[in-house]
Amino acid sequence: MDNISNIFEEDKKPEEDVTEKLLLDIDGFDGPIDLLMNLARDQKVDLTKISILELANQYLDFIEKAREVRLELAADYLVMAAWLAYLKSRLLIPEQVEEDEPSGEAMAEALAFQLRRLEAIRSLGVKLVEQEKLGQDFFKRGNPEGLYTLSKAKHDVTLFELLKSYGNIQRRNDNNVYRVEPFKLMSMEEALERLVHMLGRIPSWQSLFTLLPTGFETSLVARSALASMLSATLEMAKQGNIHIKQEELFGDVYIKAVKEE
Amino acid sequence: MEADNYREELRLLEALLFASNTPLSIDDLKARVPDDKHDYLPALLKMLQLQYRDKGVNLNKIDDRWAFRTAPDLAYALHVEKEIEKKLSNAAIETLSIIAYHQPVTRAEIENIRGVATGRGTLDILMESEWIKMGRRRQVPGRPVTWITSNHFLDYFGLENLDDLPGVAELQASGLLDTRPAIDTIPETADMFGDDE
Amino acid sequence: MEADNYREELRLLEALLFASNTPLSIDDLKARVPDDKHDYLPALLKMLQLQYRDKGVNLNKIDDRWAFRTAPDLAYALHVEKEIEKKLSNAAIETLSIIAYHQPVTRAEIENIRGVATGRGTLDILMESEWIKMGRRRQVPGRPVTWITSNHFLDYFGLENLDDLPGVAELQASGLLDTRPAIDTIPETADMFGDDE
Repeated sequence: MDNISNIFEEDKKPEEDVTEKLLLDIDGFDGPIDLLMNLARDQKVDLTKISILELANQYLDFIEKAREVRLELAADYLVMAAWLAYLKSRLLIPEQVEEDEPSGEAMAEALAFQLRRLEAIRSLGVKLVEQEKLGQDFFKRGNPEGLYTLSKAKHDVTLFELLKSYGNIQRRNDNNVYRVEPFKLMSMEEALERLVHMLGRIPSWQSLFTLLPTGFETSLVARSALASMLSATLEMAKQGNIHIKQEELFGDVYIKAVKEE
Repeated sequence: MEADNYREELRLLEALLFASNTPLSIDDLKARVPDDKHDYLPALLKMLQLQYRDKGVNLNKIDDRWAFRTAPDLAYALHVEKEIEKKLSNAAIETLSIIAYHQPVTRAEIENIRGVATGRGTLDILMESEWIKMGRRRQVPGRPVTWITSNHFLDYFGLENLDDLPGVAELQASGLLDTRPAIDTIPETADMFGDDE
Repeated sequence: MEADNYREELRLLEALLFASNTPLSIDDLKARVPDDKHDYLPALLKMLQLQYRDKGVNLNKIDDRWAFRTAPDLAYALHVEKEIEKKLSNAAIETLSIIAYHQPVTRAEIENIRGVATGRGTLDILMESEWIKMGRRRQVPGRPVTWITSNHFLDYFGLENLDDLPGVAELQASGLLDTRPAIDTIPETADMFGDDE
């Protein structure tokens, strides 16, 4: 804060000191425009009435001295010097206007405009930070309760969904330990064994049906026994252990043991 | 004392109490109020309290400290509740159905039946919807809490009492509970060569 | 409209605005005020503002949002500590002012007005303080981002809107609000009329 107000109150210094002071301060400048602003202020005139030619001379003088004394000036200071030297020549010899170049007056006006605009912004910046400020000059509520929006979920479920869900659990649990019930079906091996066992006791032709096991719980099991027994007889016939005959289509199947000669 | 004669003092107290992030005692206020007003502070605070009595913000005395607070009857507007229709998760429906059929049931038992761990949130949701409540603690080591359904549960599902819930056999009959293994579904007949289709 | 006829509505607004952590827009308020009062909200807020005009706490309009703030003239008693002036560099203050007065403004324009390149940290600091934010991209080649001030900027500096900025009318009248580049000696803005961001 204080720095800023000082910048605007600095122009009380004796003129001789200006360049020397600026030389000391050069690191503190915010670029060539800032330097120009300081030089302009040292003209002690309103920026709207500033002599750009005079300002250009002062700047070029300053740069000259600055380079003599010590400084490797930053490039943009030198660019500005070159630009001002050019501007100066345009202002002094105004008639050499080329088509696509702005006139010396236009260039001078552009520079003056830039200085005025920056000066205005700077003083407004000072005013801005002097405004009353939240948290320093005026305050918000120290301990506000706060406003909240609670979103409360409303759930919906039907009895059907509930029961279905319970059914699912039950089924899932049954499936968890899935036991395959043993089939009570007669295997081929069982049939063979049974046939071999009975074969010695078969005197002559015997219907296969009479050799089937009895007491089936279901017709399914009975049919599997029949199928297995038939397969077993075919197997034994192939081995040459029995004879098979069937007297008519779909008729009974008869077997008889082959006698050892 | 007339409030009009103390407008500036009241303004100052208003601002101080408004801006403070903690309730302020008379001593706190003294540090920021001109010395010649210190004796009036209790009276000024009462005046201010009166001014705000019927407003949306009241000046409350809490112990020996003063603070502005929004009027209690307007609290509803500070905390707006929005109801959002939400589908109940499968986990929640399952849990609810287990509680309905197996109550009183502990969380561990629920997990055992479901075969998966039950998140704390699931029971919370069911409690929030007021379908379940805590029952007695089970008299076993750890004394786990049991869960039972509420009266609201019966109302909600239109049940007279828990016996109205269909039994396992009824569920089975209605196709909701289909537990038969696949091989059992082969039709049976006593006649060996009967037409059993 | 008579304030006495709207006591309940005014109480509600008082409570909401007192309780809120941030300035509230009309839309924010609508969510918490009965539907049939929505049309009256602007008028009710003005009424409330009038009621608090001479109090220690004022109802401030910040752009299109409303908030209670202590009256600025009581700063002497509430003062905590001045910090902003110490913290902000001249470059930052200058940059903030340029954005405030010239918005929306690109970085290249800022640099042209200041006649110097803008350090990386300057815009960051201003953004961090939530005084500035990015505006729309300028529809020119390179689509440079523009900078504008935030609502918090208005709130912070106690401004109702940008027209309340100090000296804004004078600046406008003097033609100095023009962001046109003046001279092209700044390396970063070599192209006199271009945005090279």
